[in-house]
Amino acid sequence: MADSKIAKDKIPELLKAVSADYELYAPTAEDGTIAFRRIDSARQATLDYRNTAVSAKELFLPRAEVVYEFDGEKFLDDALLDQKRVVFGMRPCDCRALALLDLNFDTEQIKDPFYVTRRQNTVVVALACNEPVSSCFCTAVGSGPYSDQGADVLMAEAADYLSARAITDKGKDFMKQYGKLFSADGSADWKKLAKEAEDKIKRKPEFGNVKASLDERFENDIWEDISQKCLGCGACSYICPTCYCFDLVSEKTAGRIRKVKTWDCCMFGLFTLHASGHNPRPVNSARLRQKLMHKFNYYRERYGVDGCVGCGRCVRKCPVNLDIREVIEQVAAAPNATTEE
Amino acid sequence: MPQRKNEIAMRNPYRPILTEIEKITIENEARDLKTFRLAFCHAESADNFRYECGQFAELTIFGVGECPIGIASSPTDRGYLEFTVKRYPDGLVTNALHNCCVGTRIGVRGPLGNCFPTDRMEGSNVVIVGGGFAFTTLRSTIRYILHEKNRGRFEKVTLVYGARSPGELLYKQELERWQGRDDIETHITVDKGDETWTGKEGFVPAVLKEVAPNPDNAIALVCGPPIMLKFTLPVLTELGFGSGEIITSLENRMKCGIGLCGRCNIGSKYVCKDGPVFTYEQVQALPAEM
Amino acid sequence: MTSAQDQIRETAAQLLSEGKADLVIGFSQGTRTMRTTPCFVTEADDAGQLVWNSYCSNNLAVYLPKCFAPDPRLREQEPPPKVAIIAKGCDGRSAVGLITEQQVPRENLIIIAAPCEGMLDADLAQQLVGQNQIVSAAESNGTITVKDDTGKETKFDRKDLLAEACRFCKHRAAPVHDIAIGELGQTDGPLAPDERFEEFVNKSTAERWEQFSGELSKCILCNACRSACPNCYCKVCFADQTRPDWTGSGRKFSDVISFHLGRMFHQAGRCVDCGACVRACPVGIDLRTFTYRLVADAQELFGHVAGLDLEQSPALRTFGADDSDNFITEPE
Amino acid sequence: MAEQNNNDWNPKIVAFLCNWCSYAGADLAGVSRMQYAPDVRIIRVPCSGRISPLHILSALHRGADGVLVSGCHPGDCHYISGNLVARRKFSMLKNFIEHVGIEPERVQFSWVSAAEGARFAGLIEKVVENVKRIGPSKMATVTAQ
Repeated sequence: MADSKIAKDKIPELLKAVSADYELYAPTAEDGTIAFRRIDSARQATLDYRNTAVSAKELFLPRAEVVYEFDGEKFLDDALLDQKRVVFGMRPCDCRALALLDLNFDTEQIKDPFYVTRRQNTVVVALACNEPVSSCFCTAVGSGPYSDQGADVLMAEAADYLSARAITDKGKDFMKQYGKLFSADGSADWKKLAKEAEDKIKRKPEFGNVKASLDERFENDIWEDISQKCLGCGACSYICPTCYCFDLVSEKTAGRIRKVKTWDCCMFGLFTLHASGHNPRPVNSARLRQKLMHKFNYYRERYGVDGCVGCGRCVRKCPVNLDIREVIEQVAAAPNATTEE
Repeated sequence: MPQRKNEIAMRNPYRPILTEIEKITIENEARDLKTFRLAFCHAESADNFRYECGQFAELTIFGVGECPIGIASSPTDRGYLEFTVKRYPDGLVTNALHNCCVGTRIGVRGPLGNCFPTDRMEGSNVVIVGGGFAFTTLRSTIRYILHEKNRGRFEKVTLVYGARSPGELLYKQELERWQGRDDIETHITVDKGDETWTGKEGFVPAVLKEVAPNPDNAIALVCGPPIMLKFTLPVLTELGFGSGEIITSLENRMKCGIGLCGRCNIGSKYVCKDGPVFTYEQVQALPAEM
Repeated sequence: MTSAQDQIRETAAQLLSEGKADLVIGFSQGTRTMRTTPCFVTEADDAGQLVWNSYCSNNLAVYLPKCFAPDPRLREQEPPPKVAIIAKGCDGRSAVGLITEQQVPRENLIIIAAPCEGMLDADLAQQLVGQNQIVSAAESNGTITVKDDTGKETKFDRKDLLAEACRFCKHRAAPVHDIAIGELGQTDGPLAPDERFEEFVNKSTAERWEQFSGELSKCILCNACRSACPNCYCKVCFADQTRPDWTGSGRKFSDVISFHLGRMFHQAGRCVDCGACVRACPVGIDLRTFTYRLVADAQELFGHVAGLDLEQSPALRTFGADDSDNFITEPE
Repeated sequence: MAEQNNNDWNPKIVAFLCNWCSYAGADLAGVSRMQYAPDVRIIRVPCSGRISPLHILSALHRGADGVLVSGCHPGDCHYISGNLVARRKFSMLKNFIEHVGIEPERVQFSWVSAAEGARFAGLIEKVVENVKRIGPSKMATVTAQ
């Protein structure tokens, strides 16, 4: 399908039409924060944003969701999402994160029905990124400001219009459904736009050999050094679009027992604590190592890709400016024999 | 019933099946080890729950929580499941479970994880080494092997099992029955006996060395506390067992039990999904984070 | 006259080379504009990494309990290290609090008081600049000139970029210190009246609840506020306890509220109003409007100001025979 | 919820009473056959000093419409100073929860001695009346925006 285009001033009309047919989520600016919120007549989307403070992961993996409800005799029907949704304006990094989450939650042997229904019922309309910020490093992890992975439709902002390209069948259906709002000739110079955007990413950390360098440095004093400043909070994980680790917690209220799946974080000391008191990762350094290993070593080992999309949120929001780009470089530069002799 | 617009034939992997505690056996003197026999509440779940030796299940105390426990009954035991659970003072679920009485509803999610390689063990001598309460899935395996339908598939079976004291040995009546059989060689030992104890005294590795099972055409299954493993594995290696022929079972804190929640990994391997059964060779390749 | 930064470097190098300190906790250049990052110097040769500027916002006292906590991997613990900390007023007050709460041995701690005129808030500057990203900032005579990625320059008065807690800081200098660097800042009275807090206090109960629950509805339960707080050193936080389970699964909004009320109130009489929780919050919750009540009340009700005095007991660990009874419900 | 007629509605109130004074006071009210509102669930604690603010917050979190904490009068503590330490905590907690917009009536404190059966009955009436006036707790029902 050829690219089509829509004038920027027609976007509100498009979103209005979409919100009549779908549950629509788009970036909005409220209380000084940009976040994906439900768009209805009372709320306007904004296109004037670099990226949202918190990733759109929450729309697919809610911070807490009930995975079963039991009344003491029988289980109630699973509360699977059955509305059709559109998420408009996700950046390519965040869309690619969905492709990475699919690798974990939607496998041949096992599927998380809650995640999978959310994915299936959601059309992801991505907006390519023309203005990466200084903390972005998507190009270092095999993505880019114009990556179309995980998106159903990718749009690119050019002059006074958006050029749109359907990526998946779901995207094609979406473009067909709203075709009358688009004009057929949407030929923007995507290559040139992508190049310009990529050139704006000034700091390009070298992540090519990160798996090998981590392999060689599991036992290494560098972890102790790097983790010293880490507070062990979950800010980086909770705003990360690819961090998916979760906890299952029981909840009991009158007559109802629920199992709740909540976000969790490998940086928390209790994450791996056994009932016996034994903890395989008893200190911060082991936990920070796990976090990096999971993203840049284990993920690649299991799925052939890094579990990071380079959105830079952790760089922006770390309370102590522990910069993952720098950490990877420091690990790679560390002498790789253990210092114990 | 209203039809979902987007019906997806997906099993909810977080939802347990219902069972009921049928029998509780206190296993040790310290009374912190109990065996729970669970009966399926629905006939179809009894048919669907097909497991193998070495697998585990997540047990749910409704409203309290869930914990992963190795299946102690044998696949040849039909109609019920058995789990031997140690109560830890800090363990939310194990405490609640120990407070349960016969008839309590327990949720079971499973069977989970991989299993002991009974196919590979076929036609081989089997050496089973267990210590303390890490004997549950080994018990399952012994019951399976000794079952009349299966015994012919395996060659010589040697068991070395030890506990701290006579009162801490699991499955005492069963051990006695096994000692009376001639198709399994049993060596039961305790670290320190009491006035009634007439059996062996000594640590498992030392007894194993003395028994010196022949490594030819043999597979060793070893489960026990870390300290026992640390000293037992070198003994087996010394006896000539290859690290691919030594098989053990690991544990870690788990939540989902199906490789999704990202908690129980050692290196890139999930204990819940890629394990809990690993060969010594595989364990040696894992990073030291256990 | 040498700059405070040079003096800090010299002092750190000297302490380390003379063996008076095993570790100096300070700041080094961050990877982002208008940011520094906590820095742990153990060799005199590395003291040159230390910086001192308007962006040294973190409360470094958060690391002190960790320096003296037992290492779970060791059977036999090593003797406690001698630690030096570069301290603003708030770091210093938190350190005093930790000493009085017996988390840090006084004899192993060297407090190096550094001059502080209030630290600047990079996020605030970015917010004022808008969507264009700040790429550099320069300070001269109380004016901050920031440049964004379009090349545009914006000038700010220093006081307009102060972090909120710094704007109302009453104790800029570490009240207890072993070494003083340069001219320590003024130690009495805030730079400005706390309008935001006053405005909140004057609202009706319903309005306050609306604002409180509105702010907390942003919470993602990442625990950054807890982890960034020097006072949060509990071995197992109440929020992580399972028996009893104080805060629920986190699914219900009341779970979130319970966590925050519990966490905040645990700071009663201990909070030094450093703003670490506010800065750490990735979703920008205005926690200070709520926690400041505890600071104000400790002073108002018991004349207690946390972290000024090594002999002082935490406000809620002690009592007075004539403490007020006016909150008591009397039957008719 | 707002439409509810508060007179027909029975609040759930949790009362933490110290073993030595207030619980004995409640006992006295009972054996003296004094009538008071039945909306209070009593939890006996060794001393008002035993009550952590978390207990109070937890009661609200789990759906209590009101919480009452009562101990010995200052100076009369069985443990000498338990209630004095408690008094500091409670006065700060009372201000704090009010500060964040929870009605001050939601959490109430009082001193009742073992001899004050009538005072106890009167206190319960007052506490229940106060809670009824402000209606059901919004803690349990509040949802994020």
